[in-house]
Amino acid sequence: MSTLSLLYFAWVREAIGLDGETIEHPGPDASVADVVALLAARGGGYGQAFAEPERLRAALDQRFVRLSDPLGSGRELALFPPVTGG
Amino acid sequence: MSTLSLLYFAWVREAIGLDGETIEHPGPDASVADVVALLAARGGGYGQAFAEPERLRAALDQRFVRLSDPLGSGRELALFPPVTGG
Amino acid sequence: MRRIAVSEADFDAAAEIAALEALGGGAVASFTGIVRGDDGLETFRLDHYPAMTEMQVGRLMDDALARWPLLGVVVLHRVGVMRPGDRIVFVGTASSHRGAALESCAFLIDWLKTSAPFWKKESFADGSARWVEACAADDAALARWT
Amino acid sequence: MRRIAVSEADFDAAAEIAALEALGGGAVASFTGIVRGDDGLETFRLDHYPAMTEMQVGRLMDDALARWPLLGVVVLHRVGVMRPGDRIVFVGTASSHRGAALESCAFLIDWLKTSAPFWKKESFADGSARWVEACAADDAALARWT
Repeated sequence: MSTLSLLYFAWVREAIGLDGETIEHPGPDASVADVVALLAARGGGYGQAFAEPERLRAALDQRFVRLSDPLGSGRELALFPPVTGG
Repeated sequence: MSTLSLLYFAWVREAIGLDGETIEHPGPDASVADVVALLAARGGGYGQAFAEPERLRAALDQRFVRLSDPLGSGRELALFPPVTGG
Repeated sequence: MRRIAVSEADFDAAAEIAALEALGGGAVASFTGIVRGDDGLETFRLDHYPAMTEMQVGRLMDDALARWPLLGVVVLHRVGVMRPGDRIVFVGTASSHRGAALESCAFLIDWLKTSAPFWKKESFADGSARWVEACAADDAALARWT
Repeated sequence: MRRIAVSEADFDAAAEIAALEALGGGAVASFTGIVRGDDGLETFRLDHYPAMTEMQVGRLMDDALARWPLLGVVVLHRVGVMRPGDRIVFVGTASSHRGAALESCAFLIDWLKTSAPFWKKESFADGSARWVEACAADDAALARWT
């Protein structure tokens, strides 16, 4: 069984209270948005962090992706607000 | 009698062997080119420095001017090759 | 010379510039970003995605090196907690061509300021704190390079 | 902060940058030009028209201050005899906007490198010497700003 590492940043991290975690990989055809929906369904801090997917951005294996993109063979998914730069 | 200060730079200075000099002002309607012709007529280093007016540039009272521009009330005329910057 | 550092430690911009000057290119451009104390800002925290930052900055440097004839390129970025007046970012470039040095410096800082995976949280003298929202003007700056 | 110096003496770029950083603007851009040792260059003499340089650089700084929101602008230029590796010119700008700092720095250096009343005479290891000819590429760089 393959896994997917999740990383959270900024207010996503604060709402959930975790830097990251590892979940069962939902398969290569699942999209980033599918993972977001799955996490939102947990409720609590997750529900709060992921309630408005349009406020979220993502990176798969350290490259920016769209929420509609499939996970493919990606192993590290980061979810965060739009970056504000340095 | 009013005067005109002349300043020479770069190879113009080297050819003439002077940093500058003061001449009788040729009048407001005389052009920079008229002064160049007058100096070229002296021959020697002057003849050499001013033989090809198209190789010269000028500044009147510390502003770039064209050789066809009149001296007007200008009091300091600099003659030099095209600037090469810093 | 190709150097990237993302660290909580302060850096010495003068030493970086001196190293770039010593490369013999004739043209060194630099940009230093400093934390501003606007609106009573007291401290400032930069959250970041370390592995992604280093990988993306590395790729961006490769882009810059392919695009301009550069002899050296340095990117330093602080993360963690900073205060107004602290240096936060440094970009320095060296080339034989002043245009190449200046443009590549602007290219790198535009990317860092708009697209690097950093998130700012500001804390104010009145005790309030907020995550900074992304800025549309920055996207316009980046569009110059594409 | 508005500073111009044209002098035979070397300058301390690091001290200038530190002063610009202290202005509180958040963005400091700089450019340093160094004498290159191409083609066996041994020494290099910069002839100049001192009164005109200072007046024109002053006017150019006024243009830059009118065009961009700058907190500080510094132009330092060496004249006289220099050797490869010597710093010849420094331009530094400070602003609250990184674009303003970067663009005004490029604007000032482009003018200095193309239109300032300077003339270069190069002396080579083989004993030859020549006045440098004006360069058309520089005119293209300047055309960006008009």
